[in-house]
Amino acid sequence: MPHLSHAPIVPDQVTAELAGEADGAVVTFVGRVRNHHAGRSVVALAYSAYEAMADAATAAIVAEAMARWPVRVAVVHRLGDLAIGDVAIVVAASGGHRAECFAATSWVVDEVKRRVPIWKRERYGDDSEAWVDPTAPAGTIPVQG
Amino acid sequence: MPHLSHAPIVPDQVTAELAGEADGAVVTFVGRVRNHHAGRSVVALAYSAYEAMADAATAAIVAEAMARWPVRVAVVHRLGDLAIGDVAIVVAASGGHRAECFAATSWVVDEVKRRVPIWKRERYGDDSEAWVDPTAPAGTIPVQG
Amino acid sequence: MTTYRVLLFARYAECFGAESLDVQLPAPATVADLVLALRQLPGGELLPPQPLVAVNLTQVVSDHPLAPGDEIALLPPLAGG
Amino acid sequence: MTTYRVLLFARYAECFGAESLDVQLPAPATVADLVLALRQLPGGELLPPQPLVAVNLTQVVSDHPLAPGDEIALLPPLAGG
Repeated sequence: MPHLSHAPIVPDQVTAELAGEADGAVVTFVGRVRNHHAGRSVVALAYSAYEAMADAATAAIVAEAMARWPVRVAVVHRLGDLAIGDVAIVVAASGGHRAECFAATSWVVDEVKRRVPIWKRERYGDDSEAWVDPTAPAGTIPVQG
Repeated sequence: MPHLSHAPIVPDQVTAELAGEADGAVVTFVGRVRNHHAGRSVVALAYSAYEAMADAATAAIVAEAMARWPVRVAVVHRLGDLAIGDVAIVVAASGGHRAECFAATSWVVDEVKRRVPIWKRERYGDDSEAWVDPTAPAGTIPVQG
Repeated sequence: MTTYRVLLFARYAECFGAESLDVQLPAPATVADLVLALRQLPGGELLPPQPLVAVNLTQVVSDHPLAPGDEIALLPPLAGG
Repeated sequence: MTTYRVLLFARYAECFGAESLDVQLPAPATVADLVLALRQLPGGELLPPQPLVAVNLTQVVSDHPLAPGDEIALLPPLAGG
């Protein structure tokens, strides 16, 4: 399954392709578009990526997780225009024991945020837009652009 | 949503009813029927429950989790005859921050196993059957019944 | 004597060949008294000395007092999740 | 002089009004040399002193040496997940 999707993501489809008959546990993280961010009302957003690198970086994270824990891992990140409540990312780990699935899923989410070149442009209730910069100090006015 | 289901459980339906527009994170645990247990080949199983108490105990766990973390929690446990790969339980926590959702989901799964009166009868490759006793020492021959 | 109805599930229902049993005990009675009486019945020898017991949908300890009308249940080792 | 093509994304593409730029640098050049040159261009004043840079799909540090034909990309702060 490709790691980037321009179409809506269905979490159950991601996990259906992942879990084998020997696996008793699947832990899934779903990141959804919230209606607020840093105190502002969000009405929509768009994700864009450096797609070749985003796919390679995500594949590397998946491989590292599967080397570290006895699990299988799937990651799909949405790109394009999203509405409130839409699924932005699904990370799932399937395996024999739930503790390993929880650990792997949580770690992969952190690594995707840290390493995968994807950008988010939010649109706010007053029709302004801004690029989201998670490295900016809290309370910083978003970069208008 | 009731906590016990005699029909197949669709994880995405459980989370769809749970997540609000302010929630950015949903963590889901899905327990599935494995094709093996304690070294034996499993071909099917049946879950039964003391339904009134199972529902009340699960509701209590959900309420405790929601008091402890700022999340919403859903739990649905399957009852009746299940095949390999079928969903046995879904636990999901939805909230603003993923760390709390991971913590709540993991805790709820542990508590359900510890407190909810549900029983599992496995059928094996040789057509024998046994009640599963998680308190039995590893390697114990399952109780034939 | 007071009559208590005891709900049986899963393996314990199979031990006694019934989904419930009526047990008569002199008042006041505790969960421990009830378990002792059950273990004397045919099939009761298959029970552990301290099975899980729920009263009115809540797990209780063995010195829990029983009252007429309590919903009492004998619970085999839990295997949900 | 060697010509390096630099891919631009998201806010950095807006800063320069382009999705890629060609930059000429005397060889041997490092990522730091490239960033310095980019900051001299119109729009480059909006770049931070040490933006994230990827070479051949991998993030690199500022003293990473550049080679002709490298796929170089300037990455705004990551916001996926």
